[in-house]
Amino acid sequence: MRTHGTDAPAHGPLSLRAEMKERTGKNTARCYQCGKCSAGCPMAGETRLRPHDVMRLVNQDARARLLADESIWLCLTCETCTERCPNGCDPARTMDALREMALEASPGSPPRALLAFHRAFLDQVRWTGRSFELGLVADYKLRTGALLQDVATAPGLVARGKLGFVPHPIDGVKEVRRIFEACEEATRAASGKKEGA
Amino acid sequence: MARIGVFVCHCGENIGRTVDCARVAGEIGKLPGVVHSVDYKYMCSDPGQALIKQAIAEKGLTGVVVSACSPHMHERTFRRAAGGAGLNPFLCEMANIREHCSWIHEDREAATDKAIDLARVIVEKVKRNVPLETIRIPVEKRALVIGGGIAGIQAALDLADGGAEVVLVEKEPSIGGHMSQLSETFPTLDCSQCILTPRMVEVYQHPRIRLMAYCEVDAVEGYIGNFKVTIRQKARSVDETKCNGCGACQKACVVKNVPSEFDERLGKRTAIYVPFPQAVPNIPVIDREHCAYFKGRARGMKKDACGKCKEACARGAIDFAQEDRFVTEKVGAIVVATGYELYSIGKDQPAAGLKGYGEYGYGTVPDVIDGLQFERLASASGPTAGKLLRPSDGKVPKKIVFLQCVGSRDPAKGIDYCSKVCCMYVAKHTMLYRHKVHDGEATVFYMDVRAAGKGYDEFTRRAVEEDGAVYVRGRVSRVYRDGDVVKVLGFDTLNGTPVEIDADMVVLATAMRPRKGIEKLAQTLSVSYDRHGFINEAHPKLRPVETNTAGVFVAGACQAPRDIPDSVAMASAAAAKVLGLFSNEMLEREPTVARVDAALCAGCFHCERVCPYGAVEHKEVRDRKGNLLKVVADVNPGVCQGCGTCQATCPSKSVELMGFTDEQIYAEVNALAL
Amino acid sequence: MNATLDKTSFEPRLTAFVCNWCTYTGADLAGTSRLQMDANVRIVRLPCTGRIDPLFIVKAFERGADGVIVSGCHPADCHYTSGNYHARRRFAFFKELIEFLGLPEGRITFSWVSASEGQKWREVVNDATARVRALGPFSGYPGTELPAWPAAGAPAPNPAPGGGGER
Amino acid sequence: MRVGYYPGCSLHGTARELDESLRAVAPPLGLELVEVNDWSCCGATSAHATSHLLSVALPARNLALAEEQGHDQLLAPCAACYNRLASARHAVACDAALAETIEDVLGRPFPSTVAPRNLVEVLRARLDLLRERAVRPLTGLKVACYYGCLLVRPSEVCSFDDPEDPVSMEEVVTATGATPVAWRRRLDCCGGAFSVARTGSVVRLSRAILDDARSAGADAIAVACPMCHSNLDFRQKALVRRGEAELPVLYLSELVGLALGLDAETLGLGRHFVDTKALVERALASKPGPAAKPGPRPSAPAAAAKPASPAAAGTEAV
Ligand SMILES: Cc1cc2nc3c(=O)[nH]c(=O)nc-3n(C[C@H](O)[C@H](O)[C@H](O)COP(=O)(O)OP(=O)(O)OC[C@H]3O[C@@H](n4cnc5c(N)ncnc54)[C@H](O)[C@@H]3O)c2cc1C
Ligand SMILES: Cc1cc2nc3c(=O)[nH]c(=O)nc-3n(C[C@H](O)[C@H](O)[C@H](O)COP(=O)(O)OP(=O)(O)OC[C@H]3O[C@@H](n4cnc5c(N)ncnc54)[C@H](O)[C@@H]3O)c2cc1C
Ligand code: SF4
Ligand code: SF4
Ligand code: SF4
Ligand code: SF4
Ligand code: SF4
Ligand code: SF4
Ligand code: SF4
Ligand code: SF4
Repeated sequence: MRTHGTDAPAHGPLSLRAEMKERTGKNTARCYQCGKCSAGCPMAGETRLRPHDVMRLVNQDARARLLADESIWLCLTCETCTERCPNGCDPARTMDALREMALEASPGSPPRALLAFHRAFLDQVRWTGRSFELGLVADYKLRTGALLQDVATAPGLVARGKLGFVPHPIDGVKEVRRIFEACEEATRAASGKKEGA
Repeated sequence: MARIGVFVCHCGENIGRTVDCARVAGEIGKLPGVVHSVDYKYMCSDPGQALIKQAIAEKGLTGVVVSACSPHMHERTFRRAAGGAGLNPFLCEMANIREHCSWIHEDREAATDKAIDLARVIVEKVKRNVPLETIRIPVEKRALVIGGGIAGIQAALDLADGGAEVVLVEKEPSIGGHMSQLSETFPTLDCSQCILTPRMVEVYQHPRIRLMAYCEVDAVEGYIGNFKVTIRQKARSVDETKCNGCGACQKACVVKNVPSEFDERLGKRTAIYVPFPQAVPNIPVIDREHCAYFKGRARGMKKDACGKCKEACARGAIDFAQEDRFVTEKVGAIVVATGYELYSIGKDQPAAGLKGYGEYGYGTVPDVIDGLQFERLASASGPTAGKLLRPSDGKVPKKIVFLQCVGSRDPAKGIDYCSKVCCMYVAKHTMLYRHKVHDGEATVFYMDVRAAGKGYDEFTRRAVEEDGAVYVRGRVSRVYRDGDVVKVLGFDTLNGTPVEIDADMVVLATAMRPRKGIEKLAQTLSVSYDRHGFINEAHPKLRPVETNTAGVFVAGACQAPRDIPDSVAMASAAAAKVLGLFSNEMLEREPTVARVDAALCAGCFHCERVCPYGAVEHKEVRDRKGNLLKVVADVNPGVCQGCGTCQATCPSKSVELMGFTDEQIYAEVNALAL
Repeated sequence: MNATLDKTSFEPRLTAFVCNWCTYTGADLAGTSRLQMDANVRIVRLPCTGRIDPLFIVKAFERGADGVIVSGCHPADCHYTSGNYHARRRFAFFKELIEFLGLPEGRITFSWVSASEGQKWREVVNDATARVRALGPFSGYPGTELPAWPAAGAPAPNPAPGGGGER
Repeated sequence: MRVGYYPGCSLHGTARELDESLRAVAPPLGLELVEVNDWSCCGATSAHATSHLLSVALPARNLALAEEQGHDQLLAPCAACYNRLASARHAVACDAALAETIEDVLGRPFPSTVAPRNLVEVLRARLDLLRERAVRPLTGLKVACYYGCLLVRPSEVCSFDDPEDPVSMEEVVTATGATPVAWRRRLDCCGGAFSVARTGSVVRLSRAILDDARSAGADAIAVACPMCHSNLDFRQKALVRRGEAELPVLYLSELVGLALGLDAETLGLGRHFVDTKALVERALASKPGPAAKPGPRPSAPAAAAKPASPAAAGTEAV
């Protein structure tokens, strides 16, 4: 198991498979490339790498190729693959870890729209403790420049009382910010170690 | 006073190179009680053995120690030599100064010192050895075969042809097992019934086979050569001595819609039934759970709800009052051949850790069937008389998808092993299908094709090359009903594309598992089984049909997934083993068995609880007037295998393992201290 | 191996209680495979680990052993039963007893060596020997005279004093 | 029964009607919802997609708060929140090192004693009361129960029902008097997380779900997740093809509320994008009367009809 933040392994000497085991606790070597994960994946028709491809590349130590590929960002985290994998390989969790590694390695790597969304969402949580959708959509659109997309529906939301206009930070917002910082700190410490190694 | 002779072997250079054998003989010669100590080049050679015999005769030795190779190598040789010279063979032992010394050390001095120690230890032990007599037990030359599938049938026939009496116990109303359900069989595609039925009849008619169908083994006592078996004869409600198998009762039966086990629930049978027309014995059974008469009885009805079969039977064979009966049989050996059942695909699971395939819709989508159901659909004796028609609407399926490895090679669903026969039977199914439906499309989802047998790969290739089966490498994620078709969502891992097929029928190639209740039978027989429930062989390579209980053998698919050729080979091998056993009038056993000192024994029976073989019995101790003084433990030397666990457990040290007594072992430990 | 050892260093003596079917045969295999190993272990052959009475171990130490090895078949591989059940229970029990009696735990090695694991037997022997060698001679039973080692004529290693029993 | 209540962000925004309907059905079903004070966002997909540690820490804070406030179970009606809470708890239970790190990051003890519960699970546990008090059984209404991903997967985390063939939602629907239809896409993903950022995928996936429910003859889809709801309801205009009728998408709690005799407004049915009027009228038209089992307290709905549970002591944040 990975020891978070404290003495996380350096990726230099570790094969990707071993690092994955550290991060997720799962043994990707158990994958026998049956493709059952990809057969059920709702995004398999849209991505270049399907879950079983991802598993194979992990086992082949194709770090750079995996981290640079958009496919890992196109996972819906629906867990269908994991649920049906005969070997308990957990492709969904493997994708999680790959995204995390991609961000650690190069914060700009994910597809712009998706990253913008995740950033916008998490920033809200960080600054108010919760998310509120109108601000989220606005922020996201600012970041992506997709100003007109979906705008038509916003008034409908307002009319139905579904969008609050003003975010109220919760009382514990300071605590939430601290949690964000602590997590970042821990992650930085981990990757710092890696670079040091 | 002990008079021990010690013989130190050079084994040519094998020992002599690193161990100074002369020094060993010299040092050991100085020990008290050692009256003769020599070294010699090859102790196991004829002159070497002659040295021992000569010394026994001339020096009046009371014990012999051969310091040479491993006792596993030559203990028998030297014991025989000692016995030949009139010394009790069990007064001869070996010190292992080759495998455990000269071959693993280079330093001559250290090796020689160690050799001296090892020899001294055995000298001290032998001083305390007592003469033992080889145990001889008589052999009952009858065999019990449990399970009447092809494996049990083959074993029974080989045994009976070899001259042994056989009791064949089958729990179903008829013998035949799964093979009787199959349509045609790989790798030759010959008709299963055609080759099986004659053998079933042969069993029935063989003068040395007692066929006990609709029976189960209830209890087993005793040991190799001398088992006492209690067999439950389940109530058929039909008097076997009167019935002539005319079938009138079945025609008359009012209950006609019981799902047929033989047809894998794709057909129906009556409440009084024979599983299939070629059944052996051809005597019906009343299924009391479904029979109107018995259901009425259970509900407390005064008037009998039915009795049509009884009216119809001209021979007065129907006997509603019949009850289970118990029979005991004495046998010398047992062959377990209880076969397999299929992995349960639906929601109901027979054991913890097994999960069905909710994603494949089996049990809710009627056109998703398992392998045996396909066999029944393809079989001329099946519910559709051999026409391939799908269960939901009786249409001819134009597109069938076969999924391999269902249940097997799937740790997440509870089984990690490969079921071995399903690759073959899927190939067979595609061929049978294409032979019956010429324009049908057969698609197989597979991960690997495992066809390692004589003519097997050729067979699967034929399915592809000549019969046009389409093999897609990948596992299927989901199967569901979509209007008239069954949708199959898979992935072709070789060309990297998702595959979606609208099939008319889906066949799941389900894995073989051990029979329900096998664990209980195994415990009754004291044989071990693996974590799945397959019976363990004594050694995976060298003793494949023996079990770890002497006198109990195993054959067929109850030991691991097997096809018919393997099951038959195994059955013949088991029969040969049993016949070998029966070729002796008496069995000889090493006398390293436990013995209880009745005077000391406190009757706590800790020994009984730990004995892995159930060798400890209870014995009453009475005074001269016959008053019961106490109950003590008594070890049955026929059953005891000499593990010594009882002795290590006994609080009062009242049980001793001959050949490894406390006194002997302490002497060894003490001898190490110098 | 011994040849390379510093002759003045302490050479421990170990007694091994092994079962006839697995470990003894595994040790035979080590022999037929000519696997060189430390010469400090003396094997006492028993039918089964089930036969081992904890008092054998006590006795071995009392009679001057510096270490003890107990080794039998792998669980589920026992010649006598499925599961090697009693032996395993017994191992657990030994551990308790050892603590209770204050026997030196680091000096006792439990292991499973099958008939095919000659290599593993060598490791068990060498590891146990090295461990006990590092611990020094055993003098846990005060009043017990430690006899000279090895047999007459060989240079005697320095016994208890200075070598330092651990208690 | 008193149970900790974690509404989650959506229930204060786009999924207000889930909050409203749940608070309304709670009292008649004998549930006392106690909102966790000062709860924060669970991190949702965004944390999950980018940082494992954060995706555990954010839910963990809420579980820790619930525990401090004396709860042993925590109802998260949003399936996504439920999944995040349950996953966090599972992750901590399986990884001692992570458990330690989380305590450091949170700056509070986290013994993880609170069990997260989802909407379906909680309603299913009250089936007897529901049957007893369903004064307006939704007889004749055909409902497609949509589970989506987050309620049942991964099964080692969400173990309350069979991952491939769940029955709990159908049981609840049956208890309302409606008839669950057999359909096949009830476990498929609607595209949830990509609602905003990759609408094309969502259209493809959600459309398939709507098509399947429709062809199975459903009058409505029941959901237990705001993300599913927003993809199927909010986006439905974009999903239906010309000439196709729209299919109302109701929260399970709304269906339950209707059966309990609560009015549409209380249940927030007016907030939907796909019109629910016709459906509600049908429900209202169904003869009020004894439910499947005649209940001993026919007056219950009167009490139940009182809106917005006063029992819920939580603060309103929006
Ligand atoms: C779909 C399918 C197709 C197959 N096709 C082929 C093929 O084409 N060619 C081929 O070589 N092999 C084929 N096989 C494999 C074949 O079925 C087996 O190899 C063979 O039947 C094994 O025989 P058996 O006697 O060991 O077991 P079984 O046939 O299972 O017989 C065991 C018998 O023991 C009885 N029994 C069980 N428990 C007890 C008990 N406690 N007491 C008394 N009696 C008991 C049972 O009632 C049964 O009669 C196929 C298997 C499947 C599943
Ligand atoms: C590389 C390799 C690795 C293997 N590994 C394994 C393994 O790990 N596990 C396993 O179970 N199996 C293994 N096997 C298979 C194993 O070797 C065989 O199953 C086994 O040796 C077959 O035994 P046999 O007695 O039938 O034949 P053989 O071992 O070939 O013995 C036949 C004997 O007959 C003699 N002979 C031949 N012709 C005549 C004649 N005309 N007159 C008199 N004598 C004759 C030969 O000299 C020979 O001694 C392996 C095989 C190979 C090639
Ligand atoms: S979790 Fe991601 S990879 Fe797995 S099936 Fe869902 S979308 Fe595909
Ligand atoms: S389902 Fe599991 S074993 Fe199969 S390819 Fe995917 S990850 Fe590998
Ligand atoms: S007795 Fe053993 S050691 Fe001696 S020569 Fe024979 S094989 Fe070699
Ligand atoms: S009618 Fe009588 S004789 Fe004929 S099969 Fe039935 S029981 Fe036997
Ligand atoms: S009593 Fe009636 S129902 Fe029962 S077996 Fe006879 S005919 Fe059939
Ligand atoms: S025999 Fe073939 S189908 Fe059966 S488990 Fe093995 S690989 Fe799978
Ligand atoms: S353990 Fe010893 S004392 Fe107890 S019954 Fe057995 S032999 Fe007798
Ligand atoms: S020696 Fe072993 S087999 Fe024999 S009686 Fe004792 S415990 Fe049982």
